[in-house]
Amino acid sequence: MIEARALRVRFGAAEVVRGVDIASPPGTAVGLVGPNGAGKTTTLKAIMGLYRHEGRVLLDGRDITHLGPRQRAATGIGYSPEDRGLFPSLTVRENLLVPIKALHLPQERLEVALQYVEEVKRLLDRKAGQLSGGQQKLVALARAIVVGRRALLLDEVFEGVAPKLADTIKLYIREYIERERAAAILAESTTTYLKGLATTIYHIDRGTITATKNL
Amino acid sequence: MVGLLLSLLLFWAYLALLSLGLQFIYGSARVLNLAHASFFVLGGYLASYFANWIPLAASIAVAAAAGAAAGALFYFYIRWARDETTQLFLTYSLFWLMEALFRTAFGYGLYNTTRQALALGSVTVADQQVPVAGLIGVLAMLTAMALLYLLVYKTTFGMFLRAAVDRPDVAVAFGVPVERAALLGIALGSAVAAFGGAVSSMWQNFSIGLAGSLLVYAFAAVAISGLGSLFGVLASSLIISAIRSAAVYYFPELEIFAIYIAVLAVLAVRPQGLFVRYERRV
Amino acid sequence: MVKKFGGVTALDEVTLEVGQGEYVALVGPNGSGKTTLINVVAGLVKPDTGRVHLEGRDITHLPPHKRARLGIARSYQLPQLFPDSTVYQNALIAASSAAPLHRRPDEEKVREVLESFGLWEVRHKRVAELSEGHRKLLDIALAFFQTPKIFLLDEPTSSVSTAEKYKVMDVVYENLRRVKAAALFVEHDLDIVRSYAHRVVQMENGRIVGEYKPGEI
Amino acid sequence: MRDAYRAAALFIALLALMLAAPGYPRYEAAYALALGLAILGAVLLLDAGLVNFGYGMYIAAGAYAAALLYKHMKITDIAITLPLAAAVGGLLGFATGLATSRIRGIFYALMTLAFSMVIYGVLVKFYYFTGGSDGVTIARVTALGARLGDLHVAALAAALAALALWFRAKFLATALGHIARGIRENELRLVALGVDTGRAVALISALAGTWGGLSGALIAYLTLHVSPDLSFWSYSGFVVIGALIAQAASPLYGFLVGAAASRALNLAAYYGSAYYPGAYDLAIGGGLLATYAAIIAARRYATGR
Repeated sequence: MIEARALRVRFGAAEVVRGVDIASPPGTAVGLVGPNGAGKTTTLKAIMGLYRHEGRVLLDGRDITHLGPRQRAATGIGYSPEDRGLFPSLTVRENLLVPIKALHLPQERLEVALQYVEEVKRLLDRKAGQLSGGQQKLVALARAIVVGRRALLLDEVFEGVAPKLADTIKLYIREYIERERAAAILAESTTTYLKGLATTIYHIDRGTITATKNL
Repeated sequence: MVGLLLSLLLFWAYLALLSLGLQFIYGSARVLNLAHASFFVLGGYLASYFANWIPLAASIAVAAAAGAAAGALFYFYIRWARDETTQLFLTYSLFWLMEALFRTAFGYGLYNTTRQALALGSVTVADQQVPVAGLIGVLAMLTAMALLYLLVYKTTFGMFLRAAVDRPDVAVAFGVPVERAALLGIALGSAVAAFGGAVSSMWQNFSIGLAGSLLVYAFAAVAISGLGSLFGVLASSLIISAIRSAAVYYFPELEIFAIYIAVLAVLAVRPQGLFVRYERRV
Repeated sequence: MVKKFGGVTALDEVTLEVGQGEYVALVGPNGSGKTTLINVVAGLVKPDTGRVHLEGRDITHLPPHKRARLGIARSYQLPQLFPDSTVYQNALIAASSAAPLHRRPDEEKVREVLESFGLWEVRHKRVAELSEGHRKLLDIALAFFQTPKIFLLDEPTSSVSTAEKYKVMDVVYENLRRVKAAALFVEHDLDIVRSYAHRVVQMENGRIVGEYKPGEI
Repeated sequence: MRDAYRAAALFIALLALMLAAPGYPRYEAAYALALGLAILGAVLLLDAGLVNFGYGMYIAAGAYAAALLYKHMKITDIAITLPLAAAVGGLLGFATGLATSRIRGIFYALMTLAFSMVIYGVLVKFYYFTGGSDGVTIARVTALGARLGDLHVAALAAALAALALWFRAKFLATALGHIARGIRENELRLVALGVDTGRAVALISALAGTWGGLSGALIAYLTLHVSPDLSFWSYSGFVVIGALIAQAASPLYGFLVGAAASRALNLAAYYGSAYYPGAYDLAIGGGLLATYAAIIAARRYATGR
C-alpha cells in the first residue's frame, strides 16, 4: 500500500502541489490523470523523495516521510521517470544492475524483472542510449520492477507508445502487481490505457485532486 | 631521430598525465577546475621536496596521496557552486590562492628530481642513450590511463560514476551515492594530477608561474578531445605533442600559437570536440 | 516530412498546409509529434526528409533567427521569458530584436503591444511575480514585435485556470486578427479548439490521422 | 542630451581633480581612469553574461600599438596613435568574438584566457619586434606637434573617461544593449525572436576590444613603458574583479567604481608584496572570492526579503 496524505510541494513562491491525497492498496494500480503542468510529475517525484514536500508518505502503513530518495527506494519503491530517465552511456544490463548494487538488493531481482518484461532479455548488452522509444519504456519499467518490491511509481509510461506495445506494457504491470501484491501509481495525461488496469482514477488539475472515480 | 621521438613521447606523457585528471574530474563530477594544473604542480613540488630524504618512488607516492587529500578538500570547497558561473569564480580564485601558497611554501627555487632520475641510468636504443626516467614517465602515463579505464568501465564504483554523470537527478532515485561518487572522483582525479607532476619532476623543473602556462596546454587538450572522454584526451595530448615538436623544430616562437590554431580549427569544425558525440551547443 | 530521434519516429510522412490567416488546431495524445512539428517549422529541429515552405519559399535550411525575421513567430508550452527582468524590460528586449542594433528600440510599440495584451498595468513587475496567465500572455506577446505571418502556439492555455483560458485566447486572437497572421496551435482542451479553430488536424504516433471542421469533434 | 551633459559634468569634475592633485596621486587617479576604460569594455561582455578572463590581451593590443608605432616609426602624436590603438583593440575583440560566437560559460572564460596567454607568448618570444619581456619604453608623447606632459595625459584620461560614460549611457539605451541582457538571460528565446546572437557577441566583443585598446594606449602614455605582463593572467584578474564590482555597483557609473576598487586592490598587493611574497596572488584570489561572495549575499538578501 503506497499512500500520500495532504502532499504539498512549493517551488519558490508558487505552490505546485496543493494538498494531494492518494492511496494505492497492494495488488492494485491507481491512475493520476491530468493535463500538462497539472502537477502529476511533481507529485510522483515528491512521493519518491526527489522533492522536499509537506504532508506524509506511507508505505504499507509505515511513515517514510523523513527518508530521502535513496532510503525510500531501498524500502521497495520503484520509479520510472517522465522521460524514461535511463543512463544512456550504460548498457541495459548495467542500467538494471545499478540499483541492485547501490541498494544491495538480492541478485534475483534482475531475474524477476526479466521474467515480467521478457523483451528486455534480448536488449541486455545494448547501450541504453541507442534503444528505440518503446524499448526504452520497457527497460525503464524493468528497472522500476527491480527496485519496486512494494510499489511502482510510473510517470507517463504509455506516452507516445504504439497501441500494441501499450497493451503489452499494461499486461506486464497488471501481472506484476497482482502476483507480487505490489501497489502502483500511474501518472498519465489520458485514461485510455488505464481502463482494465487502474481501479481508481484521481483527476488532478493545477495541483489539486478535482475528482476521484472508481473504474 | 630517437631524441626527437623521445621528447615527443615525454611531452605526450607530461600533458596526458596533466589532462587525464582534469577530464576525469569533469567526467565524474561535472566540474571543470581552472586550478587543476596547480594540483599537478603541487605533486611536482612535493615529490622534489621529499626526494631529498626518502626514495624517489616513495616521494611520488606521498605526492599522489597529498593530491588525493587536496582533491577531497577541493570537493568540499566546490560543493558550494550551484551554477557554472560560481564554479568558474571559485576555481579561478583557487588558482591564485594556490599560487600564493606555492610562493610562500616553496619560494622561487627550481624544484625537480633530475638528480634521482639520473641515478636510474639509461638504456641504449638504436645506439642512442635513452634515460630510464623517460621510459618510466611514459609507462606511468599508460598505467594511469589503464587504471582509470578499468576503474570506470570494469568496477561497480565506475558504473555508479557513469550513471551519476549521465543522469544525477535519476541516479539518486536508484540509490547511487551521487555525492560520494563526486567526492571520490575529484579526489582520484587530483591524485592522478599530483602523481603526474611527481613523475614528470624527473625531467621537468617546477617553479613559480608554471601552473598558469600548464593550464593553457591542458585546456587545449580538453578542447580538442571534447569534455569527458578519457581516450579522447590521451589522443589529443599526442596531437598537441606532435604539433609542439614540429613547431619547436621549425619556429620555436610559434609553439603555443600553433597549438591554439589547431584548437580553433577543431572548434570551428566540431565544437563539442573530436572524440565526443553529444553537442555542447549554446 | 520525416523526423527520427534515435529509434523513435517523431514525424512519419506528415504533410500540412496552413492558409493565409487560417487558424489550424493540432490535437492528439502526448508524444504524437505535435511539438516536434512546431519545432521543425520554427527551425529548432532539422527534418530527416521533407521541406518547409513559407509563402512558396523553401526555408528548410534557414536557421531559427532568419525564420523569425521572415514572420514565423512562436510561443512555448512552458513560457520562455527573460527571468531577471521586468515585463517592460522583457518587451524592450523583444522590441530590440526587431530594431537596428545602434538605435533605440521602439518604446511606442512596446506600450502598444503590452496594452493590447493587457500587460501594461503589470509592466514594472518582475517576471517571477507574474500570475501563470500573465506569464503565458507575455510569452506570446514577445513574438509580436516581428509582425508575425504565422504564429506557432504550443498549448497556449496549459496550466492556466479554466476561467483565465478564454481570457488568454481572446487576447491572443484579437492580436492575431489585428496583424492578419495565421495560427497553428497545439491544444488539448476541445472546447478551446471548437471556439477558435477553422480546421482541426488530429495526430497520433507521428502521423496525421484525420482532419475535421471544429463542429465535427 | 542628458547623456552629453552628464559626461561634460564628469569631465569638468575629473579635470578639477587632476589640476588639484599633486604628482603621484594624480598619476594614480589617471591610471585608475585608464583602467576604467578597460573595465567598461569587460562590463559590456558581462552584460551578455560573458566572463572574459583574458581581457588583458585587448589592453596589451592598444598599449603595444602605441609603443611599437613609437619604437619602429617614431610616431608620438596621439591624434594618430589613439585611433590606431582603438582599432587594433577592436579588431582583436572582433576576431576573438567570432572565435567564441558559439561558446559560453566556463568554456568561454577558458578560451579567452588561453587567447591572452597565446598573445603573451607572442609578445615575449618575438623579441626583435616587440622587445620581448623587457618591453618597450616611450620617450615622448605629442599632440599635433606639441609635447604632452603628465598633466596633459591626465587630462586626456579625464576626457576619455567622460566619453566612456557617454558611451555607456548610449549603449544601455540602444537595441544592442538590451540584446546583451537577452543573451545573458535566455539566449535561445532571443534566437527565436530573430536575433543572430553569434553576430551580436562578435560586435559586443569588438566594442569591448576597442575600449581595451584605448585603455592600453592611455596606460602606455601614463607609464611610458609597456610589457607583455599586460596580457598575463594577473592583469586580467584585476580587470575581472573591477568588472564584477562595476556590474554590482551601478549599470551606468559602475565602471568608475570598479576601476577605483580594482586599482586600490592592485596597490595594496604592490605594497603588501614587500612583506609577503604571495601578496599579488592573494589579492586577486582573495579579492575575487570576497567580491563574488559579497555580490551573491547582496543578491540573495535583495530577493530573499
